Amino acid sequence: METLIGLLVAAPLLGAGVLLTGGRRLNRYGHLLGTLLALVSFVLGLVLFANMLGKSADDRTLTSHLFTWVPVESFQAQVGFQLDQLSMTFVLLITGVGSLIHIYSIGYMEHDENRRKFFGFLNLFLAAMLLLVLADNYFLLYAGWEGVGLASYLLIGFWQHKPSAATAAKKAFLVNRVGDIGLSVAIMLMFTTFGSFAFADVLPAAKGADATQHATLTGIGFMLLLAACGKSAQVPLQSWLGDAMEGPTPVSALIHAATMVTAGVYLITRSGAIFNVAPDAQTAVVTVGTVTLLFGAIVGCAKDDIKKALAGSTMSQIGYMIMAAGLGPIGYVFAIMHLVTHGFFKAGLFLGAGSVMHGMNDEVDMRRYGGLRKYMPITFVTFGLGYLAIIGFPGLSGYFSKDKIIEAAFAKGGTEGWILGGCAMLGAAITAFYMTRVMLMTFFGEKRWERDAEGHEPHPHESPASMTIPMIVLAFGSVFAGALFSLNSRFVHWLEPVTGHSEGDSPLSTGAVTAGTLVVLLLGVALAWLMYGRRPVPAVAPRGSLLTRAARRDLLQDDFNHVVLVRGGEHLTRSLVYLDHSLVDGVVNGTAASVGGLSGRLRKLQNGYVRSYAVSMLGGTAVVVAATLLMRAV
Amino acid sequence: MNPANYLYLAALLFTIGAAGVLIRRNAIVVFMCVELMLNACNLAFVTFSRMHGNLDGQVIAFFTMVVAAAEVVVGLAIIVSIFRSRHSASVDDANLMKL
Amino acid sequence: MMSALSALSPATVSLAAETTRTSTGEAVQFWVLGTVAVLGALATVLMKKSVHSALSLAATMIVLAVFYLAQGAYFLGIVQIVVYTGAIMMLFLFVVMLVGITAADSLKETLKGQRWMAAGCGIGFGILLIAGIGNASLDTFAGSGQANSGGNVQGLARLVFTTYVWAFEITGALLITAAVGAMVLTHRERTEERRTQRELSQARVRDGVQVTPLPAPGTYARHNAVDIPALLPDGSSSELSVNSTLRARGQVRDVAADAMRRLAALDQSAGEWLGRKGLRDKGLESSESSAADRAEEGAK
Amino acid sequence: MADSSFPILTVTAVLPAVGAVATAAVPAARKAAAKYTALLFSLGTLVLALVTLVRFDPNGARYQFTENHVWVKNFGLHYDLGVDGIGAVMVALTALLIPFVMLAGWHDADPLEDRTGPNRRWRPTQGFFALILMVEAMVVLSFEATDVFLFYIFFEAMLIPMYFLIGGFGDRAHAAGEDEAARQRSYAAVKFLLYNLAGGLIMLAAVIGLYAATAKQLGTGTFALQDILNARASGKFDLATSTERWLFLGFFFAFAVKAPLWPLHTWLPNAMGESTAPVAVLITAVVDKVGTFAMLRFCLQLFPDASKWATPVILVLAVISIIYGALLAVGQRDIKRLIAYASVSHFGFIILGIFAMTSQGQSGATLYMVNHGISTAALMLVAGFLISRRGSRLIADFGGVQKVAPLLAGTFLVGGLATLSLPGLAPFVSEFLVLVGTFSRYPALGIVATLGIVLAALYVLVLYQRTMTGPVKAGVEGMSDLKARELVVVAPLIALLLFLGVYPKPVADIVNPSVQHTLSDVNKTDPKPALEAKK
Repeated sequence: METLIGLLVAAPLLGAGVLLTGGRRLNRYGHLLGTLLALVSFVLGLVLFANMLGKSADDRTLTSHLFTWVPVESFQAQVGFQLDQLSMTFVLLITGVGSLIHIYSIGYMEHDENRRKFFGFLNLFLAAMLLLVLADNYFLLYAGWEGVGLASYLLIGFWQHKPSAATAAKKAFLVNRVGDIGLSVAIMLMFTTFGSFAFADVLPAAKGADATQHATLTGIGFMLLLAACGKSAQVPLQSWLGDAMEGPTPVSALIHAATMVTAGVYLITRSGAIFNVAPDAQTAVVTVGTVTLLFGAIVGCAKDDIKKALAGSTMSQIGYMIMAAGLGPIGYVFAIMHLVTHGFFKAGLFLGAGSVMHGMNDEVDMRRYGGLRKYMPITFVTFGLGYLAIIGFPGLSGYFSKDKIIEAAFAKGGTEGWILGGCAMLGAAITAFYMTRVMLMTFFGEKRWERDAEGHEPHPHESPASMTIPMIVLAFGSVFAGALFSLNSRFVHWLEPVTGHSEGDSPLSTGAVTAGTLVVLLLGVALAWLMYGRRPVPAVAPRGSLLTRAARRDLLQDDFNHVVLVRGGEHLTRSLVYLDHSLVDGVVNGTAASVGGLSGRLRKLQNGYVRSYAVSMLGGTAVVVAATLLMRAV
Repeated sequence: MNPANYLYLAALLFTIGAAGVLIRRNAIVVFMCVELMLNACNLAFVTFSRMHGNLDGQVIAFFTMVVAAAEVVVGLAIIVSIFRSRHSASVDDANLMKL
Repeated sequence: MMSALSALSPATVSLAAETTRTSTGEAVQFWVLGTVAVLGALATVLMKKSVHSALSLAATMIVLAVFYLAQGAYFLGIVQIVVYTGAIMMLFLFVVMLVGITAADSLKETLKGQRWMAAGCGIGFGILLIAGIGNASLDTFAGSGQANSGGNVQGLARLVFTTYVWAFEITGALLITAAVGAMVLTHRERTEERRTQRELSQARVRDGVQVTPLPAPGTYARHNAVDIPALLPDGSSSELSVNSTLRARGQVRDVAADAMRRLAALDQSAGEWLGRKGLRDKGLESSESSAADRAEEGAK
Repeated sequence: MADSSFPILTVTAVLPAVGAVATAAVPAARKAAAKYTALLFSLGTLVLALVTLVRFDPNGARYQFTENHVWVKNFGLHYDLGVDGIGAVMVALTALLIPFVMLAGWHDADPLEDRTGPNRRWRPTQGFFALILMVEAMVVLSFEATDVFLFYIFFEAMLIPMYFLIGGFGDRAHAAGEDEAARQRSYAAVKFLLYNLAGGLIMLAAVIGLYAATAKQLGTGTFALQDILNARASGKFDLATSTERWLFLGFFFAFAVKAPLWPLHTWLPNAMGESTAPVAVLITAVVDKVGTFAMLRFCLQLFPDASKWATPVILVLAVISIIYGALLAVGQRDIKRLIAYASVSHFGFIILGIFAMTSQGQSGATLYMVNHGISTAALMLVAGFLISRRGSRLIADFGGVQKVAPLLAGTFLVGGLATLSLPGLAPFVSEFLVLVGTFSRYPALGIVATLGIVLAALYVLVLYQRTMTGPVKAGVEGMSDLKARELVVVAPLIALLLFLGVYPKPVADIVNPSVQHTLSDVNKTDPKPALEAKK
């Protein structure tokens, strides 16, 4: 069984290798190979899952050690895998959704001459993501962490001829790098504190750490949080996610909705043992999560670009997860649960959006949509189900997972609990608002599309089966997953051995929370309907309130980055280049120049007149004679 | 009289000769000054030989003369050929070493 | 000079041998001739014309020769006179002639500060030398008596052909080389074919300045010296007939005017003798008439 | 195997020298023959170096394959060769890179026209390859020399062929026109020479000083590293503190110039910018390594106390180099100069690792030397192909290359990713080791240095974005993709980067024992983890 874990990673890695080095001769069936290998690893995942279910809850953890990566004295980095329930969950999510999106891409990327490369990148991503969740130590996890970053860079910038895409890719990678500093520093701290960075050593040690270590652990916690912020697009490192939508839609669905962006949640959950003993770090996590959840939601309300709106929503949903993870043992499970359900419905929504764009000549402006439900019914239905799921319509998966998080937030207790809960509920309301807005602007109302730049009328049509089937599957997921998980809290028991779980004492009863959530939800929907459903949507965006305009610009966060970091950086580098030339180099050249000048003066003595040479000869002789006389005198 | 006076005389002549070499521009005169210096040396040699009462000093002076003769022959030849090419006997005009 | 001769006599030599001081005669001689030598040296340096420098150098050398003799270096003394003053200085004079006797170079210094530095170095050097001699321990004074006991020349010969024979041979080689070198340096190869008379005449005709041969000097004149230009039929003198060198040096003795005067005088006396008045004045006016008269006279 | 009678080290070093002579002797008309001769000799050297590496016994004596001959008895001058793990690896790296350099520069030195008449013997091609081989010989010898003066000789001698390589062979097409190009070339060459000579002379003074010190204390002066170390071990030889410090500074200055450490780095951008890409690789990947290597071998071993005394300053300078180099790389408009400044930053990491004086740091630094050699070679050579195609070094002249030459762009990206030390590629391992090693003793410096990885990502990605992505710029449309020869150059390097990135253990195992020796020389031990320290 252990060897299967290795294969799990190896299969897509092999695919990536073959597809990227294979050359054009693979163009014809490259995409099939990629999809096949994704499915292979999914099947392997299922096999392992079955095997795992066969065992008792306590010894479900599989480990397999492959080889020693970096052996330097006490620094022994191993390449080893650890498959426990948490990893298992992710493996299934990644390979499952991943396979679906591979299938979807076959249709979506049909007309792209680089389709083979695209599938190569997708496989690369799968491999890296699996490495991330299967690693048995932080160092290897770091490798996967950077690997997914690379894959996302390559995929966002897949259409490199578009400058916007290239820029977005670069931005994503850079912002992630900032996060990576956190992870690497965290690893160094672990190494210097525990002398190791393997889960097996660090986490128990963290549990057993005494007060003197807590400062260090808090430090590690903050660093891990920084890493999570980078990868999961949490404030203040969220700015890349919106631009990342430049990538092909399947990428947005897989990487920037379902899997990669949730790596931060995985990291925090995995490091729960550390956070549990570092309350300050936890508070920070919760704060970040809460802020992001509102931030993303607000941004999502203002975007007219359907993908960007969804991106905002992703941001805020992950905010939920991070917040839950920050709540400690009462939240981990629900964070992961929401992560999984979100994986389903958000992927579904993105695929739906992709399908819409596919039918609308890649038009992304929702103000150019409208009334599409007649033209693409399947998309409409699946998208609609996803919509209901995400706003937490009772009975659908979002309802279960999100409500649990809100409950947990209240269960934090004290004013803290109230604030968090309140924010969470507010977030739910806003979610309802902007998702309804997307829904209405896209599928309802009268058609607002017109001939595009090339001047041909878009003919909205339903997408091919290869695209619709995955959407349908995901729709199923987003409808039933929640119920499936929370039926006699199966999911909780499933994850408990890894993350631990404790029921907080909620000031509100479950019923109350649910009711409240439903109320705010209805409010949100109603408001959206008043604004976009009842009266026609203007084809060009109205100027809108100050908040709206700010939200359109990601609440000015980008502008801040641009002014402070980009501009400042440019000035810094330019002045440094100047200094390097004038100062550092100038000093050296100055010395050279002065020496040259001096010798130039001395050269004047060489006037070529034999008599003046004779004078110096005589002078020299005189000096010598004088010297000898003095010597004898002494 | 102390025979050392001869030496003083030699030193004086030598110095005058040296000064002449430095001051005069006419190559021939410069040459003469060189000869003067040589002679001064010879005088010193002879005086020393007398002081020490052996002839070695005189032998050296003799060799000096011979060498001086050779040197004069070649030197004057050079001057003549330079004069032919440059129509001047001034040492300052032979300044090909000048940068 | 007398004292110098006396210095030659073995008696004084032997006398000089025991004392560390020289005879008074030698002292006098030293002071007198020493002054001459120094003056000669200074003159060598300071004379404008190189001929004068050469001559004054010669003087100094002779004085040195005398000093050699006075110090018992008879051979050297003679050689000094024969070789140096006789041969080398003559060589100098020849070269001076070759280069141009009149080429007097100005003593004005052209190199900035050269003169001062020269003076400084020279004087400093001299002072150093003299100081050196001054505090050298020169108390030994053997005198040349012992050395010259077997005869100065023999003594030298013995040394030259025994101890210094190697140096002697080398010097010989040096001399040969020097002689050859001098020859090579001064010998000038004829680079272009010598021009034949034909070519010369053709050249003359081509640039047509003076087709005929140049007139010989002294023609139509009462003299036949080379420095007297020929007289043209009109009595004026022809520059061409005199060597260009003489012309360059302005050493042409022009007799044209003198000749005229004499002719006039001749005419007058002849007129008086013939008693012709009217003609006389005119005769003095124009040279033609006088020439005509002379023709008549010749006819007579 | 230390007693193996066959003088493999000498042969490894002499072979390329012989090759240089042979290549130079090839008649002017037979350019191809010259190239193949040179390539053949370099490959032979590679084989020997690999044999050395394989037969090196990590757990054996510290220096192996040693050859000891007295050279000049009166001056205690020895012809001592020997390699420890680090030396063996460095020799292997050098021998490995040279063939690639040659292949990459295959046509760089071809004369534009075959001259006839008086200068028909003009043979730039022969010269180019002969000089490269000469450099190889010198570098290998200075990696092998265990006699201080012997090392010094080759350390300086390698400047001469380098000087001619930089000044004599520039890019075919130059934005500023032929004459200006020549002017800048000679400027760069002279600058390179002067900087390194200055360093070298100061070192010479220190070398002589060391000799004098040994002569004073041991009676007979010696340059032999082993003698000195033994003498110090037996307590017979002990430098006065101030003397040791001065000597250390003398040595370190030379090495700091060679492995450019801020603020002595300014010769590198000129040299790398003006010379052809292969020569630039030669400079940064091979020649400069001698400097960092010598810090490990000579500074730390000969002057342990002084090294520890100077450590704080050096570490700060190193960190400055890292950040400063990266920032300047971001600000460059010229591809080659950008890579040069990136190298400055990387050398900062290497020096940081060396002077952190932890086994992670020093093993990391050694691995870094190897990996940086390979990664920079890959990046620079591909950049060279790019430049030769476009005839310009300015980033602004490129754009959208990936559209017309995807393979070129791909390899360039891989090289770039290696440069920004992406996990899975070799430099990541070494960089992380250096960082950990530094962090475990100087946390603050470690964190500041970590900022370097963001800046690295910045300059690499900006470079890639501006040159490769976006719409196809004018002048780029006709660009051809990598040719077979160029692929042969790049592919193995990339393969190597991947291999060493995933499985650096073989190299690490060879290096580690030597690093332990060095650490014991400076008697430092790794700091214990906080938890264990308490227990």
